[in-house]
Amino acid sequence: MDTRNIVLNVNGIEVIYNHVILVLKGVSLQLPERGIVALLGGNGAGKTTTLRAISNLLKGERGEVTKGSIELRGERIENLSPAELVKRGVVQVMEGRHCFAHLTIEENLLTGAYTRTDKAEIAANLEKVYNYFPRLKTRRTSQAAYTSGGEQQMCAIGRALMSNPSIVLLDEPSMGLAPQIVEEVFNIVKDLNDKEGTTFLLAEQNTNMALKYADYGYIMESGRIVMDGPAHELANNADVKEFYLGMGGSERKSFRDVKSYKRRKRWLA
Amino acid sequence: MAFFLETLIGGLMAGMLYSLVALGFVLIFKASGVFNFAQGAMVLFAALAMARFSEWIPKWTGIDNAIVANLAAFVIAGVFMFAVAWLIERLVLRHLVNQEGATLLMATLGITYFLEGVGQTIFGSDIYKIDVGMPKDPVFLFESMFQGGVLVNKEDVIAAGIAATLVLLLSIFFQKTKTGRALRAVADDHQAAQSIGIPLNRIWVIVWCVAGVVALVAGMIWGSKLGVQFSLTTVALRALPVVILGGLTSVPGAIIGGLIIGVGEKLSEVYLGPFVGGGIEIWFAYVLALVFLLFRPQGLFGEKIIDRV
Amino acid sequence: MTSKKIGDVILDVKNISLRFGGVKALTDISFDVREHEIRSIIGPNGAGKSSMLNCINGVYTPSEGSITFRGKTFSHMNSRQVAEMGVARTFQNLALFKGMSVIDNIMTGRNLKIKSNLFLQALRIGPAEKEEIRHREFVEHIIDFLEIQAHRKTPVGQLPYGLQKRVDLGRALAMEPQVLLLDEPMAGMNVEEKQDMCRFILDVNDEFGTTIVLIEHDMGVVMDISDRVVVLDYGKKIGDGAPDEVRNNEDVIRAYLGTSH
Amino acid sequence: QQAPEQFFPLLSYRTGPYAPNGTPWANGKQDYLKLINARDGGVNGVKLTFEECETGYATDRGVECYERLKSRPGVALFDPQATGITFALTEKAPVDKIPLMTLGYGLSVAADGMAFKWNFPYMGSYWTGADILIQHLGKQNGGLDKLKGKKIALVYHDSPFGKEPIPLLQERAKMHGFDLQLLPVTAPGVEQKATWLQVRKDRPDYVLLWGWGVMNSTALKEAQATGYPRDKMYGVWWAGAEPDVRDVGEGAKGYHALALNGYGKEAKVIQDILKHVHDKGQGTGPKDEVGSVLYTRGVIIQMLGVEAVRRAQERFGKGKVMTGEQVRWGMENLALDQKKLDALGFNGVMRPLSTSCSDHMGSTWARVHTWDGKKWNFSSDWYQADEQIIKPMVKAGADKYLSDKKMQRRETGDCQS
Amino acid sequence: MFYRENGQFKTSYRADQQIFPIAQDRIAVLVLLAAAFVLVPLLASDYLYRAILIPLVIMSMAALGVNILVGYCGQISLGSGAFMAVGAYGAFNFFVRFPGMPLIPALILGGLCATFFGILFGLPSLRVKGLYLAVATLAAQFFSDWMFLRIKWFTNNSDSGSVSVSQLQVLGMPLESALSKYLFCLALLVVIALLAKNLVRGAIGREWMAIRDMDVAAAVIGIRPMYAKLSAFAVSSFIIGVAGALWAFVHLGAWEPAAFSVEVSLRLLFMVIIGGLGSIMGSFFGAAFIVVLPILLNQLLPPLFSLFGLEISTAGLSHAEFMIFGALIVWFLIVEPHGLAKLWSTGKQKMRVWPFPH
Ligand SMILES: Nc1ncnc2c1ncn2[C@@H]1O[C@H](COP(=O)(O)OP(=O)(O)OP(=O)(O)O)[C@@H](O)[C@H]1O
Ligand SMILES: Nc1ncnc2c1ncn2[C@@H]1O[C@H](COP(=O)(O)OP(=O)(O)OP(=O)(O)O)[C@@H](O)[C@H]1O
Ligand SMILES: [Mg+2]
Ligand SMILES: [Mg+2]
Repeated sequence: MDTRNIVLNVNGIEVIYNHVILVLKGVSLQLPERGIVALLGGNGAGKTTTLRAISNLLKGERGEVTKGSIELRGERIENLSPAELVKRGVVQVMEGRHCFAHLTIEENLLTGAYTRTDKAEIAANLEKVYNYFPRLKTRRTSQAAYTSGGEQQMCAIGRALMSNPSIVLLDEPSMGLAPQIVEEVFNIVKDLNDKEGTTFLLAEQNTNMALKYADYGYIMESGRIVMDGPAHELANNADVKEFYLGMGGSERKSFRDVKSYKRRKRWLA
Repeated sequence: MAFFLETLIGGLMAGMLYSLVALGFVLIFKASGVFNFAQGAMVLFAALAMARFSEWIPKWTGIDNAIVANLAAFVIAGVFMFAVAWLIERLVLRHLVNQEGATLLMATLGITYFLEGVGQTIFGSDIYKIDVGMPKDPVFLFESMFQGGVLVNKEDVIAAGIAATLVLLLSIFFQKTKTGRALRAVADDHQAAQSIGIPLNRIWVIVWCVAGVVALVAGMIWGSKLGVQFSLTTVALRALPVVILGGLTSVPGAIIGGLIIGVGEKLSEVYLGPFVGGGIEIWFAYVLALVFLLFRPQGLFGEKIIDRV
Repeated sequence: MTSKKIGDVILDVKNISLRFGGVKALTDISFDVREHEIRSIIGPNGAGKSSMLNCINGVYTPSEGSITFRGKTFSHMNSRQVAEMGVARTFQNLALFKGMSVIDNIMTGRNLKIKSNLFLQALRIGPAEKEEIRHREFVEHIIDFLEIQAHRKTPVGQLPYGLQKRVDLGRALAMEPQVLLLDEPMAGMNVEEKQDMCRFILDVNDEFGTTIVLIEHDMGVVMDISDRVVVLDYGKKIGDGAPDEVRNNEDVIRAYLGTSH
Repeated sequence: QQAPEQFFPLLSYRTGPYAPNGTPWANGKQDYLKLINARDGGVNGVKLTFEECETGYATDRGVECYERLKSRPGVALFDPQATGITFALTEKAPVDKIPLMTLGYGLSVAADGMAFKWNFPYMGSYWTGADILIQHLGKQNGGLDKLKGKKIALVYHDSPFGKEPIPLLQERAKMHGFDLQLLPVTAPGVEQKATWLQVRKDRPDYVLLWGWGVMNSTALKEAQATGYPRDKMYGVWWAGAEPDVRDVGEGAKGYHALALNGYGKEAKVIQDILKHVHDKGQGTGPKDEVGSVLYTRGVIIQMLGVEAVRRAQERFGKGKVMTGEQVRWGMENLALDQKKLDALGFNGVMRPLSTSCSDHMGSTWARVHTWDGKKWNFSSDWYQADEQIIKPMVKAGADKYLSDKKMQRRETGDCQS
Repeated sequence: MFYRENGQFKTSYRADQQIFPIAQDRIAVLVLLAAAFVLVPLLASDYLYRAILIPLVIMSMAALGVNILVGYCGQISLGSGAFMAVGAYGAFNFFVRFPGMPLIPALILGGLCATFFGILFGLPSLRVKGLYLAVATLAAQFFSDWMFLRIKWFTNNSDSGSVSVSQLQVLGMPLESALSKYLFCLALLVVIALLAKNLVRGAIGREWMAIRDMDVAAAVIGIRPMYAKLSAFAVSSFIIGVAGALWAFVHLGAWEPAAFSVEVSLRLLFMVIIGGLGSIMGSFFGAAFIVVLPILLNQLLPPLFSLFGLEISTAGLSHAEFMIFGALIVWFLIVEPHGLAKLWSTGKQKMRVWPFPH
């Protein structure tokens, strides 16, 4: 990890759902100022849970952090409400969209600016989001529930950006988006990171993209961090290549051939 | 004809009074997705507080001025409702974020029992009087046109006026302000609302407070009509068809629904009742609401129920 | 490319249009699906792909056009009739029955095939029980096939997203469909999981000869496994053909693929 | 050795819609028991004990209370304080051999002691109440025949309680040729607008009010709001107490209701209660409520219960605890003449009452009293229900009950059991 | 440690599909049944039967019925009191109008009346959903209140509208003693619970749950919403109707419509939500909670208060009862929003992994 300031420090947290299901078993990770960090891992690895723990949204899922600590710029934040976190600039884009179904796209976006007061700034920000996602502009008056899956995803991302955050936790931003839009989303990330110094934590399945844009990566499996390192190193790791990038050797494997023999992950054995 | 008009007007007035209670339901539902069964108990609680304080204040302070006593009692009752809202948020809602509708509904039923118990313990379970100087006697309109005139109740007219004003103010609040939008967002998805920084806790205290004040006004008017007693909670049952007919999420719907139900049930009782032995108004109101729902399952002005894969 | 036999047209969509108020979700779309093939639908977000499936399945009623299935033409059918004819589907936004276990979810897929009535089921004697066991066996095959044995009795709401997608597929498979409509079955998966999913799809296609209509945004997957691809954009069809043809179609590149692929 | 104790289970409701009326009633019952213990040291040395059980006027809670208290040692009798609970207990009491006292309420047909061995609707039933009201109206008009062509509306609590008087009123309507209009009010009776609109439309000459709890005051307020003259309104004795009119105040001025019993602070028994119970700080409720209409009714009920025990002791042994069966005999053989009543301090509170095997009601006297905006004042003499009409109806009703139940009338020999 | 399924391998699907696949559960249930049928009769007093056990058993049955509709099929209903009333009056009419009608057929016929009524008032559910439906079902409640008060025929022309039955017999044996009543109700409950369990774990049960969880998806896999919803209404109101008939015949003996008021409907809904939606076991827990708790409070509070040297008046007692009852409901919902049954299964889960915490 480089020497820049650590803004967010997750220290050995353990998360239990429903008092009995232990999901995170001591997860530690760090987010440097102005960094883009990718959090990778298979289904059920615990990425979403980690993000929820950071933004304190576990309660509604009947989960709780039972061990470890989370610090934001040196301040313990486990007991802050999500709203207070947003005020401190931390905002999460939830997995599975969670748009406000009855509100129109535009209302959804405006609600995202709840914590802000300057009308002009908000309007400018709205324009920016529409610029990022022109599709949203054409659908601005539709109720969010009646837009397509991808449109909702854009709406959710746009909504989070409306709060003018300094740290964004993105949970599977590319899910359900068309390839160019995926590209667009990552460009936005890069753009904001460069221009406004926004820090990102990306939980992604699209490892390829994530590692291309991130500086640093963590790989999770069944509630533990199993590997971490600078993004380009990870991208060249043989295991990562095979399991997360779908490349055998250096060739991309066709999905048609997956029926042939598959190797199991070493660390699960 | 005069009688028909009388019934119609009576129905409209009764409907406005239902709206006032319905409004409480709508407010809370719209802002948090909670179907607040405790609204009836809140009306009782507020009315009890108001009635007893307006009786106690002159006794304690020796100031024997009805207006002062009533005003002070209103304010104190308002403070009580604020305390109730705050406690409900602290002790109940906060712990039930993101739970299903049915669970929340039951929690409000629990609150109902609690409020009924507390209210009667603090304030007693006798019949108490609220006298805010509402005129009790009828007036007769159009006496030149109809023999005997058309009877209208002044008290009802005033009450209806108050109800209409409240509804107007609240509609504007919901449609036009940032907070209004935030409230609707909370109702849709607690978690997502939290995730973008809407402070659920504060929002809920605000809404329950507003609902508490609406309950206080409803309690004051109903209480001055009926006397303040446990049975006041049952007006909630009369307001329910209004709520669903107008739409659970629509403030103006509460008014329109109230008018339709009020008129419908009074006309039915007066004109159909005698043929079937009477006493039909309460179920007629529900059936009427049900018939409307068959055509518009979300009520007349409710937000469309979203149903998509 | 394997040497499977692609048969006649089994599903023929003709001039379908669909509108919601001002929004034209689909405009005059026609395409056909042949027996045993894997037919993909791609297109940018909001192009109308899911809406197309909803029309086929009877969830939406198209304002114009008709759909021919195995020679029978209809402009609207209710979902049950479509299901009875052997069309199954999975959903983009996971429409699993959250409160039920994995087994029960998949068992619902067998419901059309259950013959015993309410009383027999209540008593659960003789034929009713035998029937239940027979279907259970079938469902166990699916569970084995999808490799979710370990989660059999977990309520699906608690499964991670990727596994839920598998259960969704399992539920559709339990209907023993002739045509399987898949709406973004691989969204939110990493490469390895996508590979698994592809394997299931290909197996179903090969072994049971099920015809598959697939919506997917991962071009790698689409280009690798489909036989033919339809491209939609803003409710209109802008391309149709074999993957390679589509990949090189100018319109498609502009509207959807961008330049990097 | 433990002093003998006679146990009085007290079902009551001090919460819910009927609490304002149920509370003074229950207080009166308790205070009388306390008085007997404090002043007389019990009944011939038998201490009286009691326990209250809250029913909330709900039948199932009432049944639970009954089951809980019925097997206490020395149970005397039950007074369910609610018509619905009475119905349920009517089926159970004979099995458990515990008598039920339902003073002024309950099943009208239960006055027939040969059919209802265990029920005692002392002092009046809804039929006698309705009968007296019609007599009074007749008298006001200068003869029952003058009622011909008049319109009388019955505004009633839509429950068995409210429906009980209907058969009698129909009978009377047939006899005298008046029109009877039935206007049910859904319980608990807070919404009566439609009812009173109808009253306004049909302008009946009289309105009989068969309400309980909040229904009464609401009816009076609606009458005021629709301009129906209150002095044309007549309530049953459950609609003629202070809580019914207190918060209507002036608006109820002129309203009449039946008074089953006298009230006020003058009676000796009330004075005794104040002296022996309230002044010692033992009172159950607030002191200014003592002597109010329903409170006094509670006192009377309890006095009759205590006297039944005393009467039973005369036969089965003084100073002993009576069983339910023995108390039943006592209840069936009460003989309270004026002299006895005076001695008990009930002068002016009630008229003499004596029961027999066939007559479980004892007697049925009532007056009309009128609210002057501040207090109740008697406005008529005592009336008694017309035996000629009531008797056959009770007999027919009781016979139907028996035949429905496939039961037999009691043998006359059973009377001394 | 003791509660493990390890080592219990199922060799057939039949075995795996048993109601209680884990042996310890089977044993526990058998013990419970034995206790209910044998131990309780050895120990219980008359009061316990009449005031607690019989109401508990009957209300459990009603709650079970409500749970099928609300918990399994997701159609919130506030009209359960009405279904009970229809069951009660239906059975009453068959009972008195057909001389010699035995009790059990009368109960079943009463249940069928309720079924009919339930289907009728279930029809709106095809269009109206959620809370709107919940409120709309109150129409059934108020309509039945009115119907049984106003239409004399239903009450066999009784003047007051109150009706009663007596001298009940089952298969020639009198149903008089508390014990016999208890055993009769319990036996019926066991049979009905078994049948209900079979339904909910069978094809129809899956249809109900599918409709509950995601109705559009259910339609797409070929489930007809109409059939599923109406069959849930039918089965549920049948059970509720039988329970209503038992409540009237066996528990109350004489009743009036107020015995099945909206209060009862609310309490039933309470039971299933507190107990656990979609759980047969939960219905029993819920019924126990709602039936027993107020009585318990009523009896425990005075000694508790006197322990602190306070005396509590009857009014104060019942107000305190209200408050504690309300507070407990809220508390339980906070501890486990999915009801007591969920708490129970979490407990089991903990036992399974015991002595390790997870
Ligand atoms: N509310 C919940 N209750 C119980 N278990 C849960 C809950 N949410 C998640 N889990 C479990 O926690 C584990 C981790 O889930 P999580 O959603 O964090 O994984 P993920 O890495 O985000 O996976 P995906 O890529 O599928 O989104 C999974 O096994 C899941 O079953
Ligand atoms: N029920 C509806 N009411 C109104 N508009 C709708 C409805 N269903 C779909 N639409 C609109 O129709 C268009 C097509 O939607 P559809 O869901 O078919 O897109 P899609 O191609 O599946 O997109 P994605 O890839 O994002 O899932 C969208 O703009 C959407 O907003
Ligand atoms: Mg995730
Ligand atoms: Mg789609």
